[in-house]
Amino acid sequence: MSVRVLVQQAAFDTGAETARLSSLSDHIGGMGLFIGQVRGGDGLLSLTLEHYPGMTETILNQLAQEGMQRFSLLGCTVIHRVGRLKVGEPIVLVGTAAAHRGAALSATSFLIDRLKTGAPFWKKEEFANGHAAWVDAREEDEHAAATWGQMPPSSS
Amino acid sequence: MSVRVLVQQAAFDTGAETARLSSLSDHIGGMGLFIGQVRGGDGLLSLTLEHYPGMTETILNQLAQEGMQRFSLLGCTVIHRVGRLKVGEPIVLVGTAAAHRGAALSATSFLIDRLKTGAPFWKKEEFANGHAAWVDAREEDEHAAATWGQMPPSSS
Amino acid sequence: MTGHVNILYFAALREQLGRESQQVPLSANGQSVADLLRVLRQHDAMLDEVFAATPRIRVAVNQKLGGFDTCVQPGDELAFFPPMTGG
Amino acid sequence: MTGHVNILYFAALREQLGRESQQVPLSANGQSVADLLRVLRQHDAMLDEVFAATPRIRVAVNQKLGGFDTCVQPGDELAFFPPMTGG
Repeated sequence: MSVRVLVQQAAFDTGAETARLSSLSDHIGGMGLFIGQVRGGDGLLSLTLEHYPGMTETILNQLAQEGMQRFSLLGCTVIHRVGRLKVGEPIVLVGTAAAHRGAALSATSFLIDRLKTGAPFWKKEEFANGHAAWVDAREEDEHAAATWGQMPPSSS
Repeated sequence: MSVRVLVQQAAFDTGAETARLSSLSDHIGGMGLFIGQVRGGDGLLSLTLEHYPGMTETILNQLAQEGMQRFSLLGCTVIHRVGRLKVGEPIVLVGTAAAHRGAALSATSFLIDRLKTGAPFWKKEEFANGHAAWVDAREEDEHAAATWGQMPPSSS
Repeated sequence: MTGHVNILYFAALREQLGRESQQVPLSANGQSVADLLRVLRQHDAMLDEVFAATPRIRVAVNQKLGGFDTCVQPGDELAFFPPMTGG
Repeated sequence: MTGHVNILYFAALREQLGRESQQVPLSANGQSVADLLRVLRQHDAMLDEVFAATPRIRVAVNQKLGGFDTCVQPGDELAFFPPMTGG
């Protein structure tokens, strides 16, 4: 399968995911990867990722398929973790494989931009002083997603 | 060291390189990676990568430092292989770490675009029918590099 | 045709309401999400308070993002949640 | 002041010339890469032929990309090569 979508608590193996993408086709010339991790600062200890089971997988699969078509990808991987993740831990991996680097890198940006505001995940921050708060959506993330155009209405 | 530049015959370990970048700072929120590999087709068997020892390392280090400054990176890795590489084998890894995804992904594009036409590597293709030929520089690669502006004159 | 709809709440909404789901009866066809929500808020002071205090609530109907004008059918799964913050 | 410069050739140039480097005497200061190359081509028919047949040759002086108007000093390392094709 050229599309791989996972929502899981466990960490992922970037080396293995890259090897899987790489082996999908002899016609791959470039792979793009983005890995998001919990950024520290201001006493942050951890993030807890909540999601909408079922809908999350559906949305991520639609997004991956849209990326495959839009950028003529030869392969694509989206892995998103849920649960409690400490500062420095990986949250998300987006990987793309294409004949040429431009498509792979553009598709990587597309997938992570769209995922940020279009997939049902929510982050709660927990700080060293005991304070905890849900992360507000960032307007710039919504702008970034919008630059790729509207998500086409999915047939259900 | 936040900048890591290697020119080597051996394969690289994408998982280990990602882990190294990830561990450089608690303030990393995103990492971008590009991996180029030998694209098959038209009976291609292998590429042989020639380089200019000494100058290659200098140019790649300058490029990495420019990327660090331009995109406020927290870390950056450029590994380029030389010698004979078969179809499907990895050629180059570019990795970046930044506080936010936009900087990491832009820097990844910047580094690979500039590396393509600005570092002293040359590729020779070898085909199943015995034909062998040096790869011509692609005009679109030169345009891609030029979109990032001129390489500033390095002080020597 | 009568029945019910299952409503899910996520993230800050779930926490503030102190519940992650509830079943509500749906007696008539042709209701929109907004119609249903108006009735629910009239009968549930806490829900009314939390929804009034939370800007930009999103809705999904049968796990598909929709508008508050989406028509609700018996058996549907509705979900309310704040703007998504993945990645 | 006299001396020599070391010249390196890479990729297709190296193959066509059948050599990867050569030392050439440099008798006077103030010569540019173009000046030096003109003299070399006058005395080396093969070099002349290969350079004439190869478009867009690049030059590096002391491992730094330069123009053909770069001034050459005794002890310098020059390198000629086709457009680079890394990545």
